[in-house]
Amino acid sequence: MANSIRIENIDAAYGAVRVLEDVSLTASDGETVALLGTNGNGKSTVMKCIMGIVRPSAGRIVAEIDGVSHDLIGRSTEQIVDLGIALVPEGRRLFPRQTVEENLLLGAFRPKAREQIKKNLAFCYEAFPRLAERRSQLAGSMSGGEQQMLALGRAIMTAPRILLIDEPSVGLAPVLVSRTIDKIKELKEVYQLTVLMAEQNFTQAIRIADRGYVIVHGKIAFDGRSAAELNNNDLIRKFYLGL
Amino acid sequence: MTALLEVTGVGKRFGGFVALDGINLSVPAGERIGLIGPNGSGKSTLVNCICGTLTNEVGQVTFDGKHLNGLSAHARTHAGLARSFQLPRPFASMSVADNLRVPLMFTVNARPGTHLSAAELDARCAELLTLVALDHKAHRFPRDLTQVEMRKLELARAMAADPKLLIADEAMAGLSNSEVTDIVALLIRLNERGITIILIEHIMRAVMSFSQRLVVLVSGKKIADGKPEDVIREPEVERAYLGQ
Amino acid sequence: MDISYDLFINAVIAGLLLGGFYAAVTIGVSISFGILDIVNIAHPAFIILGSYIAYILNTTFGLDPILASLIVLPLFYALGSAIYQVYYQSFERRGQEALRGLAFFFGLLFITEVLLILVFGVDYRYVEAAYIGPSLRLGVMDFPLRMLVPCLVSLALFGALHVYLSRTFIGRAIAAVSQDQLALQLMAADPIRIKRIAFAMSIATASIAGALLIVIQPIEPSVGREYIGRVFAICVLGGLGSLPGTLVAAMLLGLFESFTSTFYGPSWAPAVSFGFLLLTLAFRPAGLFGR
Amino acid sequence: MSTFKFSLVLLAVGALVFAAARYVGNDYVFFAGYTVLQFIVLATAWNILGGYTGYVNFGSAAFFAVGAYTTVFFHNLYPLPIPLLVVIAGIVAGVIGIGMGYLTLRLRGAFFAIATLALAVVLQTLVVNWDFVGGSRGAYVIRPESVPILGNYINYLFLVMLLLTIIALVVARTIERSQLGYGFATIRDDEQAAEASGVPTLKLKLIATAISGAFMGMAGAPFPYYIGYLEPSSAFGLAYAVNSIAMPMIGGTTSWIGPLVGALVLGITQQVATVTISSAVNLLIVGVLLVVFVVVAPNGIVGLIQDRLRARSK
Repeated sequence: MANSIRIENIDAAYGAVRVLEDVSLTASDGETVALLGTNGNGKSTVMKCIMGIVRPSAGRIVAEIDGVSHDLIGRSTEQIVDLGIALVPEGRRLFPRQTVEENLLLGAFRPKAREQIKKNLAFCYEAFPRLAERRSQLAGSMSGGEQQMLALGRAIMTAPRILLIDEPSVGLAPVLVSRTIDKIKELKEVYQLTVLMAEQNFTQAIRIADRGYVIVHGKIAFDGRSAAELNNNDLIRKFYLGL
Repeated sequence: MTALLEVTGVGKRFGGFVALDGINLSVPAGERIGLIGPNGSGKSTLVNCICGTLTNEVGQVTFDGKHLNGLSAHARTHAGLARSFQLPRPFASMSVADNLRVPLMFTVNARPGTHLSAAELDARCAELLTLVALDHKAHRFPRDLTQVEMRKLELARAMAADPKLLIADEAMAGLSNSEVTDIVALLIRLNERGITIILIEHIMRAVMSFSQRLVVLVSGKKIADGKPEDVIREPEVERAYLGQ
Repeated sequence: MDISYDLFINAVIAGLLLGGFYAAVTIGVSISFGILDIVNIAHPAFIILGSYIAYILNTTFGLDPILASLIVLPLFYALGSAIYQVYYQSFERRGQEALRGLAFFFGLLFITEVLLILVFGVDYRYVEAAYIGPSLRLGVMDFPLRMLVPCLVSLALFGALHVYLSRTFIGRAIAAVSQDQLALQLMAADPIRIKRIAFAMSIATASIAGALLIVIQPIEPSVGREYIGRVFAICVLGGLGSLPGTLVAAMLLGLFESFTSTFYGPSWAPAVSFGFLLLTLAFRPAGLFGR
Repeated sequence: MSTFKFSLVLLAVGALVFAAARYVGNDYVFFAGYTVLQFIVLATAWNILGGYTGYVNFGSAAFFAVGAYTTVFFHNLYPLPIPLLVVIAGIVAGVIGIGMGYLTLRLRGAFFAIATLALAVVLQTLVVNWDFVGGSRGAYVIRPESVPILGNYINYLFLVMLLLTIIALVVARTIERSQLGYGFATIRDDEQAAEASGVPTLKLKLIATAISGAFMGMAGAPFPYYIGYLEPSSAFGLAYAVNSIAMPMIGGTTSWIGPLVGALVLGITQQVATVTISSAVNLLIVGVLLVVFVVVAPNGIVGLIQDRLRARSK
């Protein structure tokens, strides 16, 4: 059954500052879509609008979960997560004073996730052996790479159908970035997720993306219909570095 | 010639997360420096360690020939370091003009040999407000300001401390093109008055037009430091932004 | 020499039993202040309220005071739930908890105390139970049941809450809510609901702690004030919200007070907790087991 | 209005109040008036720390008792004139305030609040165990029948408290309009931003604690002569702590006038209620009013009036 997300013409502002202007994008069933752009251009705000953390001043956001459509605007964050949409937030936002295992179990708070808790936990430990080794260590004492793994694992524990990931590469050394990106691909395939990923690291993101959008100054500046189209590096350089 | 600000081997960890890893940075007086890097690269942590909001575990910060380690934040402000906050933090119960009066009274007047009279204080406030085009809002309260005006107030308050070095932490996020141009012009004017400025910014257009020198942080390490046009073409920087 | 050895051993025992009881008195504050960051200084007043309710049920129906406290537990839970709702709507949501939220709890503390004075006067009240009076003797060691029973009940309460907080979904969410509310929402949990449950639980513990208190000593309405210093000293020393830390800190304070009363006289005991609190705040604000 | 003019106005009002009380000639007016004035001083003192900087002190009773017991101490050692006792009490209480603050003010405000609450219990424990000042039995402080010029001793106490009230109000208003007042307000608004603007926050907090504590101690100094017999439970009464918080909160915390209004309204209500109903019930009224005001009218009576005026001017 289909799982997709569709954003139609949303505007968003923090106070008087307009952050998003007429943004539309979609992630269809089973797709991995990249939302590209440097910091401060509105990628995170798009994610926050989907999750009900920021309320758009105009436009519509519709998610289809297992074939049923839900209008997301007006719902609280916890209701949206409960529908089956998970966000790996910017900065990971783990619970630093709880152990790795407690963090993972917190992911399974929603009733639907509790049903699959054993299976998902076993999968997390299998996919991320480091987490299994460190299951009783405090999350706050782990390195950046391990924290990112835990954040991904915790999102998987919520048993999502659609997975949003905000800047998985933040604060990671290059070798860890590519490892994280590979893991996202693996998770997506095992769980047949629809993935929307906001990322600044263009080269890494398009390795696994089917399509992508480039967002500049709160507007969609480029809609890459295929990975090949996105691979036009000169264009991206122009958008990214202002060269 | 010794530098105005000398950061040597500064490191900071949060739990197991290494936020800053042996940062060295030397800022000569009068320079305009752009500090860039992806999110989470440690820019704000560095600012907080320099300004005394956080304490670095290792390394040394020297400003104007004085060791800053162990000095409280207000003492660093007195020494001539001023910063604006990434999210504006105005004094909500005070008028816009009074917000500027605070650093004038507590920093400028606290320096030996300066004592501004009440009239001089008023004049300084008015001058600063004109500089950032907020003079018509002098008696309003921060809650009446737009986000843009709030950022200008934040900058003006940092300038009111009459600093030798001004650190502007993302003063332009969320501003329109013309507003960004305004603020860049304002910062350049300040620099021409002799204030050294470190600008932390994501908007590349602003950074490139402002900076005489560009420093790039990635994952808590400094990976590049030099002329902006050169730095931006360094493969390592391109990789940090575009990935590899 | 024999006598002072006996005295010493019994001071240790009395201290540990007292410390066990202090753990029950503090656990509510460990949840509200330590975990939720709600500075509920009225907690000791609710404990005294619990004592008086146990007293009424004991004197009118002859109910065992501890059993009585379990019966009224749901009422305390409901009271806590209602107080949190007012606190959230009036202060937390508006970001005014620092000044007005504190004054609010201070007002509740005061109202509870004055109401109890109006109803019961300032005479000391006590309860009747089989275990008040007799002692268990093991050689030179003396275990007064009046202290032993509350200590055991307290440890049981402590253990139950510890298991609840670490093994259940709601319990883990309670521990998480003060760390990152938004992250908790991303786990599909409503942080306000979680906090309300936690705060209600913290007030519910006051019911049991109150019954234990009146088993240990006769009470009058202002006795609660002596416990303000104690509970916050233990809570801070134990590392704010760490249950094992709270237990160790409670035992330590119990021992110190016991030694103070044995060797200097009981009228000095209340000052011990304050010394504890001030030294902790000055030198180790993160507590013994700092997080 | 300049501070000088303001002081003159207050002195004139004070003189009028005193003359009016003399005219009525009933001792009860002086006894009741003394209590109301004492509350004005306590509320104003509390507000210098609590209202201006946002740090809550629950230990007003402790500072008040320090003042009262300073008097008892000297009464037993070598009796001094009341104005001198007021000064000494102010110094002792101020020093205790600085000590407390130094240990706790670097931490979050809640810790300071809790520590002040515990301070009351400990000082009470100390006094209970200190036989020289009467211990738990309490101490008799026999007041002279009369004083020169004024005659009646209670008139004298009333006059001392009236002057202290005027000084407290002038100090509070002067602070509010001085650099110190700006500094206090920045602490209340945002301490990190204050530090970044060069405000030495810890030093200012200690100054506020010292001034606030000193005035509470001064308010307590004449009390033993007023009451005649001082015992720990009356000097450390929770009523002082709750009134010194409730009065500014109900009146309004941002300026000197709030505590004055709150103390007048609550103080007079309590005097009336004590006579007509009972003293326990009037304490209940204070507690309930405090809770109702912090929930419903966060800016107090002064805030309500300002809102009304603003609405009308629009």
